[in-house]
Amino acid sequence: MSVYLDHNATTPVREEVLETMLPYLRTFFGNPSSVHSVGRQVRQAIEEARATVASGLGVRARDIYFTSGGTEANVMVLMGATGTKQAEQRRRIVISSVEHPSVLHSAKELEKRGFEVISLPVDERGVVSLDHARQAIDDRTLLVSVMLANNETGVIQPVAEISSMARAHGAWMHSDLVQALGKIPVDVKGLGLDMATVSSHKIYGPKAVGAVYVRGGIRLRPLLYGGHQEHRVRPGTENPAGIIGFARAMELVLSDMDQGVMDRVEELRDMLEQEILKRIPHIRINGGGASRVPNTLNVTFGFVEGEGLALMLDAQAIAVSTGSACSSGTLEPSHVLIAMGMPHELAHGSIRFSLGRMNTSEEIMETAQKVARVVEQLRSMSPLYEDFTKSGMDFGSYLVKVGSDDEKSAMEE
Amino acid sequence: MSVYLDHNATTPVREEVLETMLPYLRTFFGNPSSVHSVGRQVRQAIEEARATVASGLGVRARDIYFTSGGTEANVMVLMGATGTKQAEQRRRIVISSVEHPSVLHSAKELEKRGFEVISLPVDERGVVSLDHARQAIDDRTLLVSVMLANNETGVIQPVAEISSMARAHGAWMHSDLVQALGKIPVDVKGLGLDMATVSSHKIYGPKAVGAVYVRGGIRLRPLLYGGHQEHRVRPGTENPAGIIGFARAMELVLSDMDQGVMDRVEELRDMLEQEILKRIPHIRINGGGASRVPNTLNVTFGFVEGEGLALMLDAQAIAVSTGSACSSGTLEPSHVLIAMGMPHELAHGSIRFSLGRMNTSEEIMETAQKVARVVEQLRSMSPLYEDFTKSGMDFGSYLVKVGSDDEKSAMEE
Amino acid sequence: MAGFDYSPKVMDYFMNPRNMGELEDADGVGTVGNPTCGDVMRLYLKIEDGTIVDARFKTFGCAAAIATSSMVTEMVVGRTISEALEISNKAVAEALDGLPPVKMHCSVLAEEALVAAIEDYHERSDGRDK
Amino acid sequence: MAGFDYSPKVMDYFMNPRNMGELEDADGVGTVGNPTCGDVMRLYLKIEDGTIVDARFKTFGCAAAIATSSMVTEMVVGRTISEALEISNKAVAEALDGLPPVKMHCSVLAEEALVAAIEDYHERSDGRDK
Ligand SMILES: Cc1ncc(COP(=O)(O)O)c(C=O)c1O
Ligand SMILES: Cc1ncc(COP(=O)(O)O)c(C=O)c1O
Repeated sequence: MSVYLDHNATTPVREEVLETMLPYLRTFFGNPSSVHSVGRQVRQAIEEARATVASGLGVRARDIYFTSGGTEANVMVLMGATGTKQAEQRRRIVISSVEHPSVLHSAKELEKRGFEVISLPVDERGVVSLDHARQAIDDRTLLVSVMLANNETGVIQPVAEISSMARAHGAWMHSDLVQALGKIPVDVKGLGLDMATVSSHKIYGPKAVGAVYVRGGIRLRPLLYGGHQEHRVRPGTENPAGIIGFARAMELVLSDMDQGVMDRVEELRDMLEQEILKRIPHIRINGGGASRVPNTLNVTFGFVEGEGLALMLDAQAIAVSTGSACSSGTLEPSHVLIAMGMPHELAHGSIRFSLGRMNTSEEIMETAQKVARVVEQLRSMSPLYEDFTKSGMDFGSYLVKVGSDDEKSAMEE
Repeated sequence: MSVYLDHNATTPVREEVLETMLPYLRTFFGNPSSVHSVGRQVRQAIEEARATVASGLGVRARDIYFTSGGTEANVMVLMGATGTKQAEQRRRIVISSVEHPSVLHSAKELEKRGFEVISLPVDERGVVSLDHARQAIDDRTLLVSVMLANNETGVIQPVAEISSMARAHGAWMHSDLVQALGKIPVDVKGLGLDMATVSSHKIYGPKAVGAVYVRGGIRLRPLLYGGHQEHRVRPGTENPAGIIGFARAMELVLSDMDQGVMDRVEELRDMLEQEILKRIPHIRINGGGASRVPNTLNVTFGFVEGEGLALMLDAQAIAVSTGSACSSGTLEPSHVLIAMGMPHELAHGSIRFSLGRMNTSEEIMETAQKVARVVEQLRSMSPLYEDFTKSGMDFGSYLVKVGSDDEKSAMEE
Repeated sequence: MAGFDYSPKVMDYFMNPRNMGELEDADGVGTVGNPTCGDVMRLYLKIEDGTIVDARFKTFGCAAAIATSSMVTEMVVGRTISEALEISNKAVAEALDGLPPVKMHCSVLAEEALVAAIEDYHERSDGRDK
Repeated sequence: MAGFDYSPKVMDYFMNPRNMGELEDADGVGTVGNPTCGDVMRLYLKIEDGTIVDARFKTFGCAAAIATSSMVTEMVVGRTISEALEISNKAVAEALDGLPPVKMHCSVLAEEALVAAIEDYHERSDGRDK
């Protein structure tokens, strides 16, 4: 069995969750919209699941709409908000530069459709700039969307502060809670959110289920048209097994947190960080200076490239990621690390370790050892490392040099 | 156990299908976008499923995109086609008046956005008028969307004929195959389709999975934005268990059809029709004059209202539907029956029986008996029936009278 | 339909309707609703000395329509005409432990049927008085 | 990355790269690529009488970059310079049983590294001749 350290990409479905799903794949198969009891009993289970998810987020059940995942929920918010009456007057959307691609690319599309999109910068720790937020959010602002925890670095954003700026200007506030849920307490009301996104497969629930919270009174233009499901906000035959599994996963992950599971995960994460720092020179902990969710560790290993590193580790049964799984398939380095001011060369050499409830300290020690060995091996292959050692520079000055090279090459483009 | 006769609303997941899904809910839980082998093995299974679905439809694997169901697939086609370059010149959309709500309501939304939508009428059998199609489809037509089999009546549409009209004018042809797949042979190439929709939960697969076929070369504007999944045509973390179950269900339903399962279902459907006709006066078989898929029987029972009938049957463990499950939640009578020229009063009294592979002749006989008893009971409660019996009219003249009443009340509106 | 759930009481009055049928010697009959809309209710009242002594109904309509008309027949018996006229649609719905929002119009229809039957009674007695 | 799968041969040349390392007494060294783009290849050639007799590489880059540079070192040894210059990027990719489309640029880089190393050799020998 491999050591799985990619829980921010996805988590295994818990056995207890699967058990609540199976009856809805076997016995209770009716269409929840049907008039007969075969369907009605499924409808009832969905409504109970809605109540569970709502209570986990501290909101009203009727403000929760189930979706096919976090991506759809995010797109619903961005596209939906811009299809409202409010959007006729308010033409500005404010997001952060480290949002998930589903927010970033929706915003890009909205720019094409005539909205003004402002993408808030982050500092070198990965924290969204409150000064820039203050400048960007004005009375023409329709929607502000800032995630609570970043998927690549785990950095926690000052959502409550930004939310009060939005409120002061009558703008709607949305937050992508996908990576925060189950890792830190999430209080939708306390954060002052009008809308929020959650996803099941990041909290040990099934894939392709999520939910969007939309405060009563806000009527988003729907993405989908069809039957009356989810009050026409999200038509299409529901996914009862998925929804019921999601609700159970939510209950369990929140009670785990109450019972200190995340404290243990944090100890392991810190241990991994320390062990890597101890063993491997010329590295940087990304987001290390900010508050982070307890399970995430993002490290840049100088002079090596991330994909090679991840594949070598995979061959040794360690599963990690080079950034968000969703932006893989591209050759671009992580937009999150670039936004943090990291030169491209270094961004290419970054690895995300994201821990989960079942990881053990043995696994962590094994990982640190293997990472050290593989980094050494790849550095022995790296012409950049050869040049660096021959130069006699220290890593600090190297970083400065690479940074200025990067700026130059950006200017040449 | 109840007699389930609502297979057009949804079908139970076959045990063989569930078995192929379970490993992807238990063991192979990786994110298919991940670089490591935990994810890569899931990616591979999805690509195999894509090949299976494609070969079932006789198309290339790379032209199949998985969705969260038939609704999303239909909306993707309508909204997506109208976001292309072609749509700048071609502003007309042609649909039929008996499409699923996901097509109808998307078209309504497109009308709001400035497209011209022509909804083709059907004759009293429920068959789309080829004359009207010929008039409607012209060189300004962007997209024609006509379903292959109707969900409420089972009536099969002349898609191939309409498709050649579309081709002659350079318009794209889409067909919603959701209710045809597994019931009659479906040949995407033979039908001349550029795009097609299928859904898993109508063929004994899991809910909330579907696929859209989009011929290579057509680049729809996506509904969702985000990661690179499904070639960015449909981003969001995939539903591996759902997709794999869908593919298996497709294989099985097609091999069932080869082995004559649908012939047996057709015999049962015809038996139900005969038994009901034999036992109950004053009824009409909707779509009876047209070719229908073998499992569907839609009957109007004069003087009774459908919801009450369906609920009474449900109390006696017979599960049927009053129309499409998706348009329930409304008080409107079926748009399909109204399009067939049925007066509202009669449309309110219609029931859809949709059979499946596990129904038996005992169940059919039991159903016919119970329907007869319940119809009699409801008629004894019905003031309309009281008036009818006192009038001494025959049902034929009553239908004529109700029809003209209906036109009058429509004119008053 | 569906998308909502009926209360057990609605289901009971639908499955086992009280006072279903015709009253041959009714003193007032009211028919309201429109088959085009899917609901027609007919209420039969027997009235003695200004008091409703018997009531029956016939309904073409959904479960809620049948249950509300049945309920209204139960509620009116024993009341005087003016007391009966005070029965509101909300009272009928409440007596059934509530109705789904999309079905509230059924209780309105039941109230209207009652009013129509009483009007019919008044018309008939006016006619007889003349 | 991912979204594609490497051939077993690419994985083999990545995990067990042939000819990895420096050639201290190289006659030609070529470095191509840009760390900003995530790929840098360096090729070392030992050339005797116009024939490549040894080759080594160092690469900063993804699995495909490492595999293609390793493969090119194997392909050039024993060839004359002009034969080596005929090795196309496609030939390198084919020798690895193909590359995913998004990774084809790695084979281009490998070809460029070879050309750069040979140019370096020519420059050095020109210098020596002068
Ligand atoms: C922060 C964040 N938002 C949104 C998503 C998208 O959710 P899903 O994978 O359910 O589409 C993800 C996961 O990839 C995420 O990490
Ligand atoms: C003809 C037709 N098209 C589309 C759909 C929608 O598919 P889904 O239920 O997967 O959203 C249905 C099912 O309700 C249908 O019958």
